[in-house]
Amino acid sequence: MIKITKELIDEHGINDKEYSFILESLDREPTITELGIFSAMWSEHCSYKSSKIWLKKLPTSNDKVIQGPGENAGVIDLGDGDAAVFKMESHNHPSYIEPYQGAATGVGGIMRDVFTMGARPVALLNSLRFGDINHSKTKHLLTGVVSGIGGYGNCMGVPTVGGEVEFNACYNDNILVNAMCVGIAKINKIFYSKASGIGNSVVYVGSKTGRDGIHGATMASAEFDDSSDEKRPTVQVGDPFAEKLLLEACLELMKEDIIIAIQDMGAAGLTSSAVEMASKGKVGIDLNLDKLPCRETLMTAYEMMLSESQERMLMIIEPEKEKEAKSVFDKWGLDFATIGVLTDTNHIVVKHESEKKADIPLNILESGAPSYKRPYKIVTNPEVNQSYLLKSDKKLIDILKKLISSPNLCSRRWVWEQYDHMVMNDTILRPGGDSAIIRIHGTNKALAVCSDSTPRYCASDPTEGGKQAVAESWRNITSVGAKPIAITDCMNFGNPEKEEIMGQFAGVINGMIEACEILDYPVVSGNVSLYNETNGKGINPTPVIGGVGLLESLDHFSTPNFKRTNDNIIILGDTKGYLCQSVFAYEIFSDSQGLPPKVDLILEKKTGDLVRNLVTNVKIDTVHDISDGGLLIALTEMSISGEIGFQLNIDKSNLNYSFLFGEDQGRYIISVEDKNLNDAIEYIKKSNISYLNIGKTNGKKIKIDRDNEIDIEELRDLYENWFKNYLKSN
Amino acid sequence: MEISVIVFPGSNCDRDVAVSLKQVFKRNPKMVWHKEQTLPKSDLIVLPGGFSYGDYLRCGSMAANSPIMSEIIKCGKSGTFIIGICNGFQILTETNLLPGTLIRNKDLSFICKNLPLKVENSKSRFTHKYSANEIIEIPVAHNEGNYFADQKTINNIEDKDLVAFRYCNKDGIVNDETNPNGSKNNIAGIINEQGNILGMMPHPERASDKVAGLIDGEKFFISILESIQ
Amino acid sequence: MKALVKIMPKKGVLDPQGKAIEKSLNQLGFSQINSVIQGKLIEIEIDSINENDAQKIVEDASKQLLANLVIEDYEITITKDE
Amino acid sequence: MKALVKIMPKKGVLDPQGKAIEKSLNQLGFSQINSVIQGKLIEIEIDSINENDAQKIVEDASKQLLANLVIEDYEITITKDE
Ligand SMILES: Nc1ncnc2c1ncn2[C@@H]1O[C@H](COP(=O)(O)OP(=O)(O)O)[C@@H](O)[C@H]1O
Ligand SMILES: [Mg+2]
Repeated sequence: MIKITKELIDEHGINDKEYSFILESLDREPTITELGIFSAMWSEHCSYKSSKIWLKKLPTSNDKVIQGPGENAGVIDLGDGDAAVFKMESHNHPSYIEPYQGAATGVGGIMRDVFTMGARPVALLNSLRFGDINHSKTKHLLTGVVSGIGGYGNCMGVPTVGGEVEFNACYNDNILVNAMCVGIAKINKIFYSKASGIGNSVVYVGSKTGRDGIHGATMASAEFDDSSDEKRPTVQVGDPFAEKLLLEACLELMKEDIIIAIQDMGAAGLTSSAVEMASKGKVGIDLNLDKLPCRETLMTAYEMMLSESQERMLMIIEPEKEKEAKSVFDKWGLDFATIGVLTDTNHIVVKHESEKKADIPLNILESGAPSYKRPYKIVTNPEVNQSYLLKSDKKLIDILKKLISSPNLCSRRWVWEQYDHMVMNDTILRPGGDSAIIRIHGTNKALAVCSDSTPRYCASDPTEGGKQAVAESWRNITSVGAKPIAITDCMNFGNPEKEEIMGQFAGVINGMIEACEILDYPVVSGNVSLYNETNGKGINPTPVIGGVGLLESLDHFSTPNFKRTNDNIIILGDTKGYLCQSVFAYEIFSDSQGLPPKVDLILEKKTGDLVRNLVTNVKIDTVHDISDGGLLIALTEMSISGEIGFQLNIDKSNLNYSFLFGEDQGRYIISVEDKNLNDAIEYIKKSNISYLNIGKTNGKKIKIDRDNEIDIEELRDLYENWFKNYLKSN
Repeated sequence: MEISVIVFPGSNCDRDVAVSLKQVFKRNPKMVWHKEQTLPKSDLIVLPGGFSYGDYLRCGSMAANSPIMSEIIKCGKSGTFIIGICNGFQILTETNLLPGTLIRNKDLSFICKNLPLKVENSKSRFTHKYSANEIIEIPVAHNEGNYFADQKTINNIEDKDLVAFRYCNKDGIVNDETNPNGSKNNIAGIINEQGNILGMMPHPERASDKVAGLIDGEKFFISILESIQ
Repeated sequence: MKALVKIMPKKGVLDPQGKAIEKSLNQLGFSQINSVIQGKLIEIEIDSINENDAQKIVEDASKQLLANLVIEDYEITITKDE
Repeated sequence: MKALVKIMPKKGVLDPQGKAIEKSLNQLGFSQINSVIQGKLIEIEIDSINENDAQKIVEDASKQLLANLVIEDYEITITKDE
């Protein structure tokens, strides 16, 4: 027996108060296995102890939401009996330690969350943040993460269709790797994790269990015996091949009425899946670890309960149906083992080698789960007058060249060409647009999906930044003509024990709540990653929003590339020329003072509704929202992708930095054929949205005025080659 | 007319190619699990793209040893049409139904993009719907598409006009710069000497659907249909 | 018994991985490194009491699966378990 | 000089490739094969007249680039050119 020392308790991250609660409730000392279970279930990652009270406030329903937060993934109704199932998750720390495997297993993990609900994954997205481009580790992390994401997704045959990449020194020691998966299921065939039916079997399927990623208790587990080298917790290595088989096997079995409940083994492995399934069903669960498929010898109960080996699932099925179920997993060459039974005890009982290793009333794990009201202080930047950002003698065209080839604005093609973004043959709009469009297989409907965050806005004003993140996601879905339905999120923050960090969290959530409510864009799933901090320096608050929208018909959608010459270029929404926190300010003046641009949510909604109206009713096929970099960058992206230039025709007084590079929110650019112009203007006027006709598409040049013009091809080289040049350089 | 699409563990373009085949052949292909010992009567056998066995060891190596393969090799030798796309091409070289092999892309990274291809042989039973030297656009998505064979084999392939497609640019220029993966002579697809087996890295099934953008792959499937009829 | 199968690209066969490693090493300042070839090493445990049998089994496995003789050579070493 | 760097997955780290090969060999009828681990073998030519130097260079290269120390172990053998 291992003695439970103060040291051991500390190593498990359990504080005095929590430990006395354990002693009191059990009325005895916990065993080491029990300590491990408590530690895992009460970790920040599983218990959401710092964030719970805040997350509860998020809007989580509308008339399309079938399942909000609390299940493996969120579910929304797409009509005609179809549902979309989606979620986003972080794999930040593992990706920093081992970029390829960390990112790969992140992708694998999020896919399991989706197919465990009966959905076939149809799209993957990711949101990546790396340190300064000159930081010694950045290249290594970038190449490793990107190939890890590709390695897993490509092998699974699920297209990776979108995402974002940002470089900023605040992520030097804490990169962010967030992965999102979207799946499609039939509404009447959605599977949940609530266990039921006393006497039913607890079945383990998938790959075998090893000593992968056993957290926290490094030292403790080394004490188990002398072969400490072998006991060392290891990095998880992903096996996308095994996961592909697991996916097909699960979906095959799900066609029958056999599975009562199912959940993937993610963080905290068997512990969290067993505890959560039983708690949800208000039943007890007995596990016999002698039956657990292991790939290493001499594994202890502690290790088996806490292992984070990948590609595993836990299911509840009736004992009579085990044989039929097993035959499916046999066909796919996967392990299938009955490792336990549901009981009426409301305890989790773990036996190994005829010894009881753990026996915990499930309600203690739940009711005792800590929830903190951490003190917080919402801090915003002081407001500054932006006039100093207008003083530069740099030519507009030189600024454009600099911005379009800057690490945070240049083309991400190098990244997404390493991802199979077309497999499944339903990718109608590939990466590079505002949202990707994924056809719902065999129909004329489609999903629009995107992932977004603007951390620098959140750092300078958390509340406004939270609003903006949601609004930008909504805008990106709208830009392709789709109706935004719901979001998933991944909240990446620093140390919540600090007031300002907790304030960032609180502020961002407050902003998100407002935006979700006004835009009718609720949160149906998500993930929180805290303590992204090294040597006391936290990352910028980074709430990543994964958006999902519906395109009722593929007959009408819009894309950002210019399609014809002589189209009218129109800006929808008001351009005030707000420059603080813009990419322009950062790249040209190395400045990051002041507050971010304000989001007017009411106007946002009206403008977006108008855009969708124009796409459906006036057949507008070219739309791009104005985001990072402002108007001129958005126009340039439309030109490069369409291989068609434009000539601006605007008031001289508007030929300035703030008009061209300001990041005022809630704006879109559309391009309209002459024959549709009247129609379009009529719609726009009816909705009372300000607009400005700023010029026409033509030729192969971008012409701002006589002194500022440039060939698109020259800009394309700058835009497309940054990544290649960066990775080639020493 | 009967078509069999072979499904290996890790195949992931099996459904995609079945959809394209159905559009052209107007009937559902049979999906045949790799463990089957017997093959249903087939006029066309399709080895789809994907990551059979996770692409572990060498792409296609373990699939080439699957139970169903001995039947397929027999059929291939007796003249049944066989196409291998991407991973399917890799499997065909691993079984020696086609010469050479496919190694890692020269830049070591996975490439997924549309590429122009030159139809090098427009008389074959797989390509006769294309005009001579037609430039078509078909996507690739692979990590190991770098076709390699010894010089003798390459000479034989070239002399006998067995190259079906070559990588090129929009203007049909074939050179190192328009070679995405390091493939010998920019080879993207080849035909066997008997003329009944074709392997190619690009994915014609990803270019047979107007809504998704590309349609140049359709003529490939139509060529086969007409050849069988 | 244990068998080690060493699988190396044949002479004259393009070895993109080896080339890439060589380039990276040179860039990292390892100027003394002239050429790099990457191969595979496969470690196999065999139930066999007899070295000859083991050799034969692994030989067969190498030809059938482990090595691609178009581009690779292989070499087998059998060792008894300690 | 020549160096051989043998890179194998660390004990306890999942080796999906090895596992898949093992299964495949068993299916092919190689029932005596119990376990397969796949690693890499890297052959390096070095300009160095001295074995110690060579060892040091390759050691550095292995740590910096060739092996991923989080999941792999490496072992170096130096041989003089024949
Ligand atoms: N990591 C990534 N993976 C896949 N696609 C990406 C990634 N990063 C960026 N992209 C794609 O590049 C395009 C531009 O991204 P971004 O600048 O973030 O767009 P936006 O400003 O519209 O949100 C989008 O289509 C996006 O999906
Ligand atoms: Mg956008």
